[in-house]
Amino acid sequence: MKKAPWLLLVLFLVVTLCFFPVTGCQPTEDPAVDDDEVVDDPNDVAVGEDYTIVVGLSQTILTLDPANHRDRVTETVIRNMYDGLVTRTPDGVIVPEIAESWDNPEPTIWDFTIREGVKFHDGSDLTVEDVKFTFDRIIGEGAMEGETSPRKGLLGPLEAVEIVDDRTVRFILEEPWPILLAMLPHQQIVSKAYLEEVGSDIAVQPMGAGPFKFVEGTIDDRIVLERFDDYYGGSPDLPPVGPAPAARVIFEFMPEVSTRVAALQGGDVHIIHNVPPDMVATLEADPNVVVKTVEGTRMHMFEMNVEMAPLNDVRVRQAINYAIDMDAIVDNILLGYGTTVAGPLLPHGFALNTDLQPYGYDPDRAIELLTEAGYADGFELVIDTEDELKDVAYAAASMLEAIGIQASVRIWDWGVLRDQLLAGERMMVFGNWGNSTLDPSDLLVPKLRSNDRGNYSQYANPELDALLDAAEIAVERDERISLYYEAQEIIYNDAPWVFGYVGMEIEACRSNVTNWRPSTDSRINLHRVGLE
Amino acid sequence: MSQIQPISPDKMSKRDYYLTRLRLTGKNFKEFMGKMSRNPSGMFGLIIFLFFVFLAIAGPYIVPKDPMAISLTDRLLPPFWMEGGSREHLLGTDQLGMDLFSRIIAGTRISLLIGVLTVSISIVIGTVLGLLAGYYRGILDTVLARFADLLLSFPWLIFAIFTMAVIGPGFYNLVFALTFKGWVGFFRLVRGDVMAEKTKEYVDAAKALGQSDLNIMAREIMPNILNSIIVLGTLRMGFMIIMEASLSFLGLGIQYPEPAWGSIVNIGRDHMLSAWWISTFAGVAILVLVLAINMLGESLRDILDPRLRRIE
Amino acid sequence: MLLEVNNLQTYFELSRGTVKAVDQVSFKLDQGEIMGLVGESGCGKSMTLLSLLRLVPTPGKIVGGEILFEGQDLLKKSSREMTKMRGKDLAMIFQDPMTSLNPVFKVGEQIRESLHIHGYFQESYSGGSRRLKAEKERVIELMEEVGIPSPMDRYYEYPHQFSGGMQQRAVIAIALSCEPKILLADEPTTALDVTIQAQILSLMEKINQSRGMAIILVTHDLGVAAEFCQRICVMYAGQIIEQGQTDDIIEEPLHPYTQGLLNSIPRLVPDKPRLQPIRGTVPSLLELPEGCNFMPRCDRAMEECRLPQPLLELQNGRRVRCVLYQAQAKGEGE
Amino acid sequence: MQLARIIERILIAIPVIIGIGIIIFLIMRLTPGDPIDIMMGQAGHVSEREVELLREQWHLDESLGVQLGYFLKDLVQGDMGTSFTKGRPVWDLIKQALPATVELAFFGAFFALLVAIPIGVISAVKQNSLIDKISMAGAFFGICMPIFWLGILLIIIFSINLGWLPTYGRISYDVNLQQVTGFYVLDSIITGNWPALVSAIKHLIMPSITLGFPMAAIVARVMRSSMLEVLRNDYVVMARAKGLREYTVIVKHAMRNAMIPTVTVIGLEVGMLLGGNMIVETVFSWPGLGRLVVSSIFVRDYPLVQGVVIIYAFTFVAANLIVDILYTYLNPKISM
Repeated sequence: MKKAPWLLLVLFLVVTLCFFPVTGCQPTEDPAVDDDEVVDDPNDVAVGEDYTIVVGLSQTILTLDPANHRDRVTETVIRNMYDGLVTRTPDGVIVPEIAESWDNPEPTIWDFTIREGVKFHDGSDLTVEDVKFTFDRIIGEGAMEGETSPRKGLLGPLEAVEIVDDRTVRFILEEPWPILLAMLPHQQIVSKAYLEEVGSDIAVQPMGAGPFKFVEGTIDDRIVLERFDDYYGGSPDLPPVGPAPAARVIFEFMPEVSTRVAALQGGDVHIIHNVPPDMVATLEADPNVVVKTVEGTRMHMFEMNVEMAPLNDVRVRQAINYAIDMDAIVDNILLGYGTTVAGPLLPHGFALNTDLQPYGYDPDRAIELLTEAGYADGFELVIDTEDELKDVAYAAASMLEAIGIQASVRIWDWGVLRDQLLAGERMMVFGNWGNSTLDPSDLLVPKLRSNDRGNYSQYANPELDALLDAAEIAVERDERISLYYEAQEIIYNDAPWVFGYVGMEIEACRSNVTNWRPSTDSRINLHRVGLE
Repeated sequence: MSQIQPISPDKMSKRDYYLTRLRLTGKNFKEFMGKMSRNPSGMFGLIIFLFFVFLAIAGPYIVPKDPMAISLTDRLLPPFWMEGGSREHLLGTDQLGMDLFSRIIAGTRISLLIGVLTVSISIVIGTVLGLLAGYYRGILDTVLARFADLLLSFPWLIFAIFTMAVIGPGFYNLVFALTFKGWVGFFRLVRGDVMAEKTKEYVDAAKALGQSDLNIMAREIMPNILNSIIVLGTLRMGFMIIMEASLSFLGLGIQYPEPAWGSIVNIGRDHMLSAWWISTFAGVAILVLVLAINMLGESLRDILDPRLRRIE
Repeated sequence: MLLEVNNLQTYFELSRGTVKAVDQVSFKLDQGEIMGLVGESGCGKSMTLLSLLRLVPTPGKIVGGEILFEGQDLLKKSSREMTKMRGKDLAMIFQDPMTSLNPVFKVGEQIRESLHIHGYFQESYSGGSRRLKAEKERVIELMEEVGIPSPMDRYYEYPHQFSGGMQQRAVIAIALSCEPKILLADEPTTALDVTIQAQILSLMEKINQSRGMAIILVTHDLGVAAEFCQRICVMYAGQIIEQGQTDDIIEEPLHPYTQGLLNSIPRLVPDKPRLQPIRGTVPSLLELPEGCNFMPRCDRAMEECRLPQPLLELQNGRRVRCVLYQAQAKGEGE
Repeated sequence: MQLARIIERILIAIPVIIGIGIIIFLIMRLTPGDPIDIMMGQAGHVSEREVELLREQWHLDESLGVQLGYFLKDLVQGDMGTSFTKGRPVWDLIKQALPATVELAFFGAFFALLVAIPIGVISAVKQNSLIDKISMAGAFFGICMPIFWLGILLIIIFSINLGWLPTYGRISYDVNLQQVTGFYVLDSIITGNWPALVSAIKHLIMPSITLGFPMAAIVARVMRSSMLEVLRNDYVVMARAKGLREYTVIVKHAMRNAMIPTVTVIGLEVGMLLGGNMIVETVFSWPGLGRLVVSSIFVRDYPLVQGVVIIYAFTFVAANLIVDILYTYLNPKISM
């Protein structure tokens, strides 16, 4: 034992290092954005082939009960077993699914006509009773086996669901809510009879009317689904209509990025999501893999606490906007897989005010504004964020250092952070907010209306509140647009945020996967996906 | 009553007493160094360890780059010998363009500081409580021993992960979480030794001479168990460094972008496929330091306290 | 001649030099004879026994000589053949009975193991359980023979439940189990109380008589050897320095060391002179002098002692390794 | 006598488990952050009324003492509460993840002992030989090696560069294993599904090696040193003198004795194995308790973390109980 340990150390290191250079030098190519021009012919998919599609998800899921979670990845899995009244195309357009058509006779009343011949996996017919039951279970207090569904909030002012006739259900709202349709794809129809039989066991034995039925698996391990042969076909607006081409679908949970990418390259999985931009070059160099991107719907921004000095000075907030080079962040950290925004709305969303120009990177102007506000020597600033977003936060902090602000970053668990943010105890937070409806209502109201549930910047402006409230119940499209235009202008000038960027959804698949592309809302629907 | 009274320190003048002690220590030290120089693995460990100590102290003055300087245009550069690498960044950069060579040097300070702090606090707490419990026994001993047993039946890493998860990450929290259980080892060692030493004649002699308990503990018993404490402390230090790295790796210890080795390995995990160097070099640093400390510790054990051999 | 050892050499190669633990040892042993091997501790007696069994611990090695057992050289046997002979032809018992029995196995089983591995009852009973039964019966007989009371129960006890004397009886039972031709006894009584010592010695004597088994008794106690053995070899620093019939050696010790040894035995007889201890201490085997190993301590040392001393053959089968007796020697040693 | 001793040990274990439970509960409840908010997620549309209902259901509005009372009562009744984030009973979630963890821990320990005991024995028998020196150097590495790093190195070398072994999960999906016990190796043997057996073992190799490495290192060292001690004993020479073959001497007589101190150390090492389990499951995406607890720590899922940590502590206590009994069996001096 005398000399051997360190001799072995040297040997060990030599051996280890010998292996590395194999993957070591991936040439960093210019990360050209894959525009995914190749559109697969949707009718070219062979149905009935006995193949399996494996999807590598970036996190484990929470449940298999469609009404008992608030999690996008969980919804991705559930959505392959359950259908909704309506659904979204990958580009975010709402199209009918179980509902054949709908009518909006009054601002607070929506009538949905249910498609005929829709069957649950157990062979029973899907009826208006099931639709009513589904929504009652979500909006009723304690209606979900004694608990209240966490998805209740997603249905806003929905007051009641009534059966009109055996093909029509009526949704009655407390007040007008223009984004009802846009929110409905998030709810999936369950079978009343089945739920009454199994109760909360639906979380382990799900049964819906979607293209795949549950075979086995647990939420921490993997979920195995197989084709439902009596599927009614899904939305006619999303061809091909009919049973899914894939005989089996498997969701694997692979939290490690490297694991996901290696598994895709090794052919163990066919589709992965949440690909970091750094991995794109590696994947694109692999002839067996195709990287696909789509505009995302998550707004990333730094929210500043407008109540706390010195951020209560609008000049300081603007100075910070000028000081952070968002283009450099998107170019270098996101490697271009993202779009900077000028104001608070998504670049491809509804009612975007195109008159607003980004603040842009102008450190001189920033210093000028800081000096004007009396902070020529800077001040201490803590940026809070969560682990996934830390790279951008650190980059921003180093840019703020450059204009003399002593910025540091703290990583928190979101649960701990949220409390303190709402209480106005933190200075600045870098986070994001999903806006899959593409409607400003779903973003501006929670984030910037006085005291609303996600108002981390403590922003309170009666003028803005009035505009947002008016837009909530305005039925006319043009009226809403003009209200939101004005709102954006106010927000832009008051700068409660450092306006950030919207990242692209980067997903990748084996090159033999057909008829699949990422959705803006980051769901992975496999109904139409096949293999060559 | 015995006719022969041993010469106790109190019978000598204070100066003489300390002179004898000093001479003894001097002689012991020479003897110790003699043994040490005949122990190549111990010497090797000592040299590497001193090298790391040097890095920890001089680190800030010798790092070629600011270990926390972000450079978005230098992201994920490979080590200098690979295509695309440069001598600017000897071991490459991480995903924010921080220089890994500088970060690893700077990380030495964190690792060593954690090791030294946790072990010394554990030693102080464990020794004091162990002396008291072992010397006086009684209810204090029962309570402490039970509590120690309870902590022992909690696996180390699980306890540390759990505590860190609850009190949150950070340097001092880490020291707290590690010492919370760390003192138990020293407590048990000291307590056992004290109970054994207490039965020996020299303690009775000192007692008969009317020395105070404190004196007996500090002057008579302590010197006899010091070697064991030093040996266990050294071996424990390597362990603490691994614990720190493990917790930082899980995101529960020292937080990025502080240059802690464990968190560098963790950051590298996301870049295993494209930037293997991030995890690899930080891991090598942990391994080499812990290896050196344990080599030193095992040699110390062989030299100072062979009976500890059974403690693995 | 049952056993003839010629010029046996067992050396330990250490980094600091070579230790000649057994150096040119020669002796003969007849059927049914009891021979004593006497010397201070560390003089190589035990190593001689272990060499006979070829069980010298590392880094020791038998580097020379021959061990003729019934005319066959043990040193030339394959290790497989040697394994078969141990226990069956040559058995050994050890100094400390407390550590010679394996603490985790039942005493009876340890005795039975010997029978089993040497294939007793193998032919008569091919079936497992019947063979086991026969073996157990034999073990109980053996235990009875060596004087272990209620052997039926003690069969199932563990060594720590036995007293020291009982343990030594069990060890002897193991040694006897296969009826070896030679019993090598390495200080079998040293670790025991005086009364127990006597019992064990008389047990061995009984066995020697009833079975005609030869015994080599290693002891540091010349008194024990004198009482028990027919012949005695005295060892000093790895070498045999005197050899002869017990009575001859006791009556007329030749080598100054043997004389010293006898003088240092306390006597109860009043007319003997006072104790005369040998001056100095046993030398380290690493720092032996060139010539006679005993020279530094010897009162009668002279210039010739600086030369290597051969074992001189005297009359009546006596041998001595001392320059004083060169004149009486029959020839030039062997 | 043995039975009494076993019962005594079990009785001693009960307050230990309760003590651990209280420590866990207290540390847990001192944390900042409101579990309700965490559960609702950041984009929640939650009414005040709902929040209150949930608070009531979990006694979060009561004092710490009352919460502890409920906690201990439920613990005694075997009820670990309901997961905040997954909305299902904690025990169900643990039951689901347990087989994966047990299988991994078993193979980790299996690998460790399979390698360490022979290495310890051979190193002792051939003391100072080359094989001894190499093994002990390897063992020394094992003690100093951070296992998270070892796991990553193995992945980089054997999965990414060589492509020999899978990097995640327990079994590949295409082998159609029918689950019987939840232990995949066992299940594939029971159902005679050989491709599944191959797949399950391939998935186990790297995680078990990573998990077992430190344990192997320590056990090998202890085995070697206690073997060296045993080999010095007269009874080993005695066994040889009896005419036993060297193999029998070593394996039957010496090893049996050397196992006594080793078994004690193995018991203590189970603690390291359980802690390492959390890290290994994280590194290898192994769907067991370790991954469950690490992920629930970050979302402050109180009941789930509590439940899993209690299970770990319980396992450790139980493992030491088994070691104790084994020790009694191995060492006849104790059993009386």
